[in-house]
Amino acid sequence: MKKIEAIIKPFKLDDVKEALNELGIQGMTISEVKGYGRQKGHKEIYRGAEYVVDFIPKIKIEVVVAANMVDQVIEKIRSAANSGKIGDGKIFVIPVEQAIRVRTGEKNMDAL
Amino acid sequence: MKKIEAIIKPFKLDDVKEALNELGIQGMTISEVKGYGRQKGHKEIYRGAEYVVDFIPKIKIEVVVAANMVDQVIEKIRSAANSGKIGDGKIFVIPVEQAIRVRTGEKNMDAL
Amino acid sequence: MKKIEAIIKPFKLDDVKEALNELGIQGMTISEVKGYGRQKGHKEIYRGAEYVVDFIPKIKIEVVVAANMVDQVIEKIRSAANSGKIGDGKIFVIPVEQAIRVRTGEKNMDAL
Amino acid sequence: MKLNEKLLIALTLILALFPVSSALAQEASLNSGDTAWMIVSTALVMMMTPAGLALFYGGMSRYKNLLNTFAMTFMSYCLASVIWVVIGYTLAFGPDVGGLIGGLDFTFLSSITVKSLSGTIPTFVYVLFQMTFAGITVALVLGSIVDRMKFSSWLLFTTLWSVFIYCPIAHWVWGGGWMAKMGALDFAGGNVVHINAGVAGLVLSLMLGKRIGYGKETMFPSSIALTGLGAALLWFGWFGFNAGSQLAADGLAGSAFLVTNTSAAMGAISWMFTEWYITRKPTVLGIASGIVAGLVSITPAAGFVDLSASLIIGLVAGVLGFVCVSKLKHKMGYDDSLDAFGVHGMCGLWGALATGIFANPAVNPGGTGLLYGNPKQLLIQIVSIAATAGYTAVGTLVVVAITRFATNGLRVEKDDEIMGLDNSQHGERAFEILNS
Amino acid sequence: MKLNEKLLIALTLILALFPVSSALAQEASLNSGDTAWMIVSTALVMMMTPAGLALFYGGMSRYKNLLNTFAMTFMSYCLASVIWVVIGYTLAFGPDVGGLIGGLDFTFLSSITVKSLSGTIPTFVYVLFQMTFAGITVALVLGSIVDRMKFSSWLLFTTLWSVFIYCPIAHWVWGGGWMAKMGALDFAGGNVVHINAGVAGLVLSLMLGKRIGYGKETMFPSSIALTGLGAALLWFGWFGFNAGSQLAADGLAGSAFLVTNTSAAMGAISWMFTEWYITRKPTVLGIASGIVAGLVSITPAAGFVDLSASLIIGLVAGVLGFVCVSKLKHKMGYDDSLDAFGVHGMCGLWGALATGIFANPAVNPGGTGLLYGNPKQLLIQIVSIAATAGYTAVGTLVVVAITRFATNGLRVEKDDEIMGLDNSQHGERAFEILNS
Amino acid sequence: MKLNEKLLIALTLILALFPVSSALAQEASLNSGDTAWMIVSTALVMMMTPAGLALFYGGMSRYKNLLNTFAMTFMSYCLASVIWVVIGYTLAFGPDVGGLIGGLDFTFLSSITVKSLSGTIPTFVYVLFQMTFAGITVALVLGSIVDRMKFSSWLLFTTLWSVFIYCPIAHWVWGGGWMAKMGALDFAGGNVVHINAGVAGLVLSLMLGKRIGYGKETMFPSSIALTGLGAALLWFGWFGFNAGSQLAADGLAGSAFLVTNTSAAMGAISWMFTEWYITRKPTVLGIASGIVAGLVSITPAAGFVDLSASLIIGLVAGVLGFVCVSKLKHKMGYDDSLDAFGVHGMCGLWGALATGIFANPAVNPGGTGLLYGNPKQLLIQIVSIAATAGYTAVGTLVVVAITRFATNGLRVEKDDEIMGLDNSQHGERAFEILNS
Ligand SMILES: Nc1ncnc2c1ncn2[C@@H]1O[C@H](COP(=O)(O)OP(=O)(O)O)[C@@H](O)[C@H]1O
Ligand SMILES: Nc1ncnc2c1ncn2[C@@H]1O[C@H](COP(=O)(O)OP(=O)(O)O)[C@@H](O)[C@H]1O
Ligand SMILES: Nc1ncnc2c1ncn2[C@@H]1O[C@H](COP(=O)(O)OP(=O)(O)O)[C@@H](O)[C@H]1O
Repeated sequence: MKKIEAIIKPFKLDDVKEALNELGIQGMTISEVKGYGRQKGHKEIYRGAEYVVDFIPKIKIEVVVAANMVDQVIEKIRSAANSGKIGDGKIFVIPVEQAIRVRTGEKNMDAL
Repeated sequence: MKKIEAIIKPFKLDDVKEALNELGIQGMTISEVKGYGRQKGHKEIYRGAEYVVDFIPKIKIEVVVAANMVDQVIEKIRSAANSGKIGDGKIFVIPVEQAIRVRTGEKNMDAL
Repeated sequence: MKKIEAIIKPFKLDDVKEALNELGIQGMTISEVKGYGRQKGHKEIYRGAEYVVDFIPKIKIEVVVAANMVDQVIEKIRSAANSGKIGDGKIFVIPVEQAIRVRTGEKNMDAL
Repeated sequence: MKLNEKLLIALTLILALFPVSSALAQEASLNSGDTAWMIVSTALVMMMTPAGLALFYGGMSRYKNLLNTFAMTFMSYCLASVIWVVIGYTLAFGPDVGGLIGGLDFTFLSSITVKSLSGTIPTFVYVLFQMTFAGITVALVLGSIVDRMKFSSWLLFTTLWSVFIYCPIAHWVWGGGWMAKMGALDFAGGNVVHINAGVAGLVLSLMLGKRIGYGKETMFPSSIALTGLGAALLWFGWFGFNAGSQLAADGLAGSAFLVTNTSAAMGAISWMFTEWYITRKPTVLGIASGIVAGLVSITPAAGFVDLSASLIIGLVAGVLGFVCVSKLKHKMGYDDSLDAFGVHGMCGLWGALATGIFANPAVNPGGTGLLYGNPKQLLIQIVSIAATAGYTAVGTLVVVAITRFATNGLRVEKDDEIMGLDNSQHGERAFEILNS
Repeated sequence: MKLNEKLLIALTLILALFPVSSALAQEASLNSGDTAWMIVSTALVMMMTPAGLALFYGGMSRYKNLLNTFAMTFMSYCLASVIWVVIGYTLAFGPDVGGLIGGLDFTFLSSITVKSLSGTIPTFVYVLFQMTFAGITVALVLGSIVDRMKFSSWLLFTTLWSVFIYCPIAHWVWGGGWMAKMGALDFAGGNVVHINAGVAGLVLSLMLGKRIGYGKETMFPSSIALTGLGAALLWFGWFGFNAGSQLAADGLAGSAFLVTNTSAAMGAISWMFTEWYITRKPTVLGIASGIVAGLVSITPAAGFVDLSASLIIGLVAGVLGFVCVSKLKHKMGYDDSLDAFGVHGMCGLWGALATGIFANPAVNPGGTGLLYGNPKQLLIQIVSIAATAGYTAVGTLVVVAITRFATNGLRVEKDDEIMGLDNSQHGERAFEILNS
Repeated sequence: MKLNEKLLIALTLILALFPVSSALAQEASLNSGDTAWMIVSTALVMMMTPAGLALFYGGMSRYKNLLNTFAMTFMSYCLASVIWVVIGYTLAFGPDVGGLIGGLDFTFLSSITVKSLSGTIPTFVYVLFQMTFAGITVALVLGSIVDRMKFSSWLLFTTLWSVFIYCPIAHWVWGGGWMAKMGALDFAGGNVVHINAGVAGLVLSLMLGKRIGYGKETMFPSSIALTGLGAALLWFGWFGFNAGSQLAADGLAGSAFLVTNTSAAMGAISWMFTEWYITRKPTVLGIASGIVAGLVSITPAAGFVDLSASLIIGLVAGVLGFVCVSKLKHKMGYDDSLDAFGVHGMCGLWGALATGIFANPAVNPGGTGLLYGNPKQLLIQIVSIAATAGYTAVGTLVVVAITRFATNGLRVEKDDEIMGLDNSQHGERAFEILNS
């Protein structure tokens, strides 16, 4: 199994969720993160004190899937999250050795 | 070493923490996440606008442990986090190649 | 490629960011987490009800880099995040099998 | 006629021979009690806009637009404050010109002095009291259009609208214009404030178009807690609004005070139960909305109706408001973001009609409604409602057209709307709560 | 007797011959200054409930229950508003029946008109002023039981409790009932409001049982910032509460105003230092609590004691309040969630006793305490405290029993309590702060 | 001279023969309308500190220090409340001693009774009104030093500063001291409150040193939304501050009310446009700051200038304030955290000068400015400004030195400053918003 971590723009979340549903993916975990990268941050000025906000709000989606689904999933996320603008984000693939469902103790693919 | 990522219901955090302490685990990192899965979300209605909240608050626990402790840890978390209801969460096991303690530079098992 | 996860004290973030920039690292993702470990938490008392706050605010930095940069990066983060006090945090190294840039579809090193 | 006036007439008769008497006669009619009450009323109504309404609206708008809602609300009041003393007051309360508008005699409040009185209070206080109404009315409009309008466009709109829409209507009803002559009853602003703002909001929101993602995306209110606090402060201020409109601290002010509180409470209760029954949950947003619905509805009637009428007016307001915002709006499909039309327009309309129905001469000889044998009053109310709605609809259309032209375009860029107006228009965030 | 009254007696004598005089005589005693002050006082006390108390309590309850606390507070005031004008006022202030309760003559305020006066102010204003006390008293009770009670049960409880517990006690003390005849001193509500609410809260919390996880889980207040703001607004409103209870804008109102502010300040200072000394940190929650403790304690005494007494009353209140909430409660082991009993009950009790000790005839001939040679007063105070506590304890027990039966069960489901009442009862969240 | 006074003179003449007349003569001059207004004004000004200023400042300070800002603000008011009734009032308003300070006759307000009058209002009300000014002045100072001062040091500083700096200056200007004799015009506190607090803040911040990371780290305000609400509540309360300073509900109070609102609105408008022009974005923080700048500037002038002057005063205030906080401060390099000096000090200075320029005898015969042919007034204003600034600068220096010594050190530990003062000083957090 692999964990796919996708860092996307917050307003793309709904689209990505639907895209994954189309693949029959029943679960995912998201978190609010802040991203630093090519996308320039904006500046904020409070009474003349100027701060560059270069950590930009992003959503991180974590979804664990069977190894053989990885490419589809990546493709789906890409097309859904893509706005063609700098800062659309990244997708990382990380190995997962085990998965367990807390409630039942089911293992691996059955746990997803 | 392995990183164990457990996604659990927020109110189970204290129990899980204590369970891990029993194993002599001295450290962990938690974060607020939102989960999407079998557990149905609830709907909220604001002046007739109906929204389904299907991302449900969860806590993600990350704990890095020696490979040989993995099974114990999983078991402890499972029994502590289990409420028998849908949405109790998942546990994922991910390989960790190195661990370093910032303060001392100690490596791997010594860093935990 | 490897993902380096560093858990540091919040006020060290700027220093670490700059340290990474010196290595020419163009991107990273951070999130607010809470840490439990050797560092003792403080207690809060509300009208006589005493609570120990043992989950301490930390920042988690995630940066994916080429395998050959891992040691440099670790070293940079260590020296920047180090205050010599308990609770300075940990650095974990996790394998990454693929990286994709959403916008362009570029893969792996080109995606970073 | 107030007590001290009576006293003084009496006195001047007796004291005609005393030296002081003349001096006395001059400022004879200033009543310090009425003045105290009216200064406070004015302060209360002022507070309604930047505190009450900003929280009520700000809490309902999405987080990314919370500060923009604050900014629009604050500037509405600030601009209205200046416009009013420069030109607004004289347009609304200057010497009547053909029943349509006030003359320019009081531009920059010229010829009004520290000694000038309006009834038993200083004219300056009267001017300010009326100003706070202008300020909140234009601010109410923004409830229909948050989340998408350019800040510059809003500023220009506010300016034009206050002068060309608010002032004339205020003149018609309160400045001795044709509606006043016709005998329309509007104690504290059913027409002038609520119907006016509600209809203008609807027009503006139609011309702006819907928010991106409206009906598809989730649009959670940023903070029901702030909205609740805002409703509480609005309620507090509304006592100045309604009881203050009597312009004196007397029995009728007390009566207006009583019916205002009763209608607000009934509005909250009925909205809550209606919602509970229909959508299975009583919400704090519903309770807050019901309070406002009840307050809006009693506004035109406050000085004319009795307790039992206020129970009915509030009861109906709660149900009506709920239906308008949760059914009507979605049927019609317009995007009245925070329901300025649904709550203020529609409940204002109900209140204006209710005044024509329930006005009780025993409360105030100045008004007799249908139930007390004067069906004609109801007719007059309908005419005044229609005229107000008609004028504001057309007038707002024109004002918006001019604004769109002058600020080329009313709406923020698509990306800016998605990113949020706090960031794109103001470069700020409402909260920066980061633990360390 | 106020100035203008004197004026008028004098006048009527002289002017007996003038035509106007009769007209004058009628509404002779309305004083516009007193009326202005009392309308404002009423508005201030009203604001205390949905703004001040909702924030003070809401900020102390856990985040997942913040809006439920708002909802209970808002509805307490709304229901009390309606109940009061329908039946409450007449039960409390109707013609005395055997010293126990008021007659039904004023049901729906019948026979009270715009011209009716109570002393120098319109009766409608007096009715409303008293109503705001009923509204806040029942709302205070919820401080003991947040985080676990069914919303429906709360609504029924509020209704029954206002009618059967609040009204009789209000009649005894202020409506010419037996306590008044006995000479009990309670200027603004030590018995009627604070002891009453505190004891009722304790009883209700005992019958509800402790919150799940109480004593084991961490239960962080959702926002000390909101609680602080709430305390500030309560303080602001309390001036209407205490100084308003003089029912006139005169020297005694000024004196009540002075001692109220002094006691609040002393309460904050002493609570803070006590806490600092004992738990090593001065908290904002402690300062806010001390303010309220000081205000509660001075409430019954406000119109009777002098400055030096108020310094002592506040000083003791701060220490007493701290000990009650941080020691006593944990010793006894009941779960008085936000300390309605610890702060309002106990400090109200201290205030009632203090009134019997410090009442200074030089301030108000109406009250002479122990220190001024009248030990009997202290006895009377004790009797009135005991009677109030006793009646409310038993009465609340009955009311709760009925409520439990009628709404089958007082408490939310276990899972709903864990998930939080905002979600389970109202389907809302207090804040939705999500960056984009 | 107010209406009822006239009435009474008249009456006493006629009624000399009536028994009541004498009784009448005694308390003759209490005016219930003025009293009503002054109690409310006092309540409004009180609310400005723990509600308005705590929010305005708290929202601007970093999240980790929000509650500490609340704590300092609350305790400033609480300590001042007690100090004032014990010793402050008599130092400021006791019998003049050599034009420098008041005598101790009124220690603990001795010899002041419920019947004592000041003008037409009870002396107790006058005492309290003045007290609220002492309370807010010392609280304003903390705007210069949040984020780094030890809480214990703040408490001692507050105490010493109120007694040794505030009281003398209040005496000079309002207590019949030398500035009053010299004819300095300061209607509601340009010198006494704003210049005084601003300069003291600057001195204290210089002695404390800059915050760790100042100029390097990002220091985001915790909540512009709370700051906005705070500004709205300050504006609301400021009506009591300025219009209340007339001590009566009359035409001049109305005029002060008018120019106060106008200047605030103009301040917001001009600050916003200046900022928009220079930094490309109009911020809510800018609007809120402009409101305060406008209010500060009109404070000394409120009872002396006319409408057109207030438009100019506010206009200049907005620009001046913006320049001071966003340019001057960064040039000079001091760390005036929340700009107590930049906004209150500098705009207070502008207001004091403007009073000397625009004071219009047609508004108030008590003041004639440069534009009305009295250049001397401007000179007097300059002298009074210089004297105030000089005394407070030196005096604060001494007070701070003593405080530093007594609390060994003014500043929190480095680690505590980094962790935040909420945690290190109070062991609390402002918000605990955790979903479940
Ligand atoms: N090396 C990296 N490791 C982890 N996250 C990264 C890395 N580089 C970029 N990111 C994340 O991806 C987001 C988008 O990257 P950015 O360079 O801004 O635009 P793009 O994705 O178009 O290249 C960043 O905000 C950050 O959250
Ligand atoms: N494939 C997945 N990848 C990552 N997280 C998942 C996945 N499936 C479920 N989760 C997480 O586990 C939580 C619980 O899953 P859910 O299907 O609701 O109930 P259960 O754990 O009982 O099967 C979800 O809320 C989500 O956070
Ligand atoms: N085994 C672990 N797995 C994951 N995170 C850990 C682990 N141990 C510690 N941490 C994280 O590292 C942080 C610092 O650890 P701590 O023991 O407090 O101090 P130190 O880093 O100096 O040993 C903790 O707050 C926690 O977030």
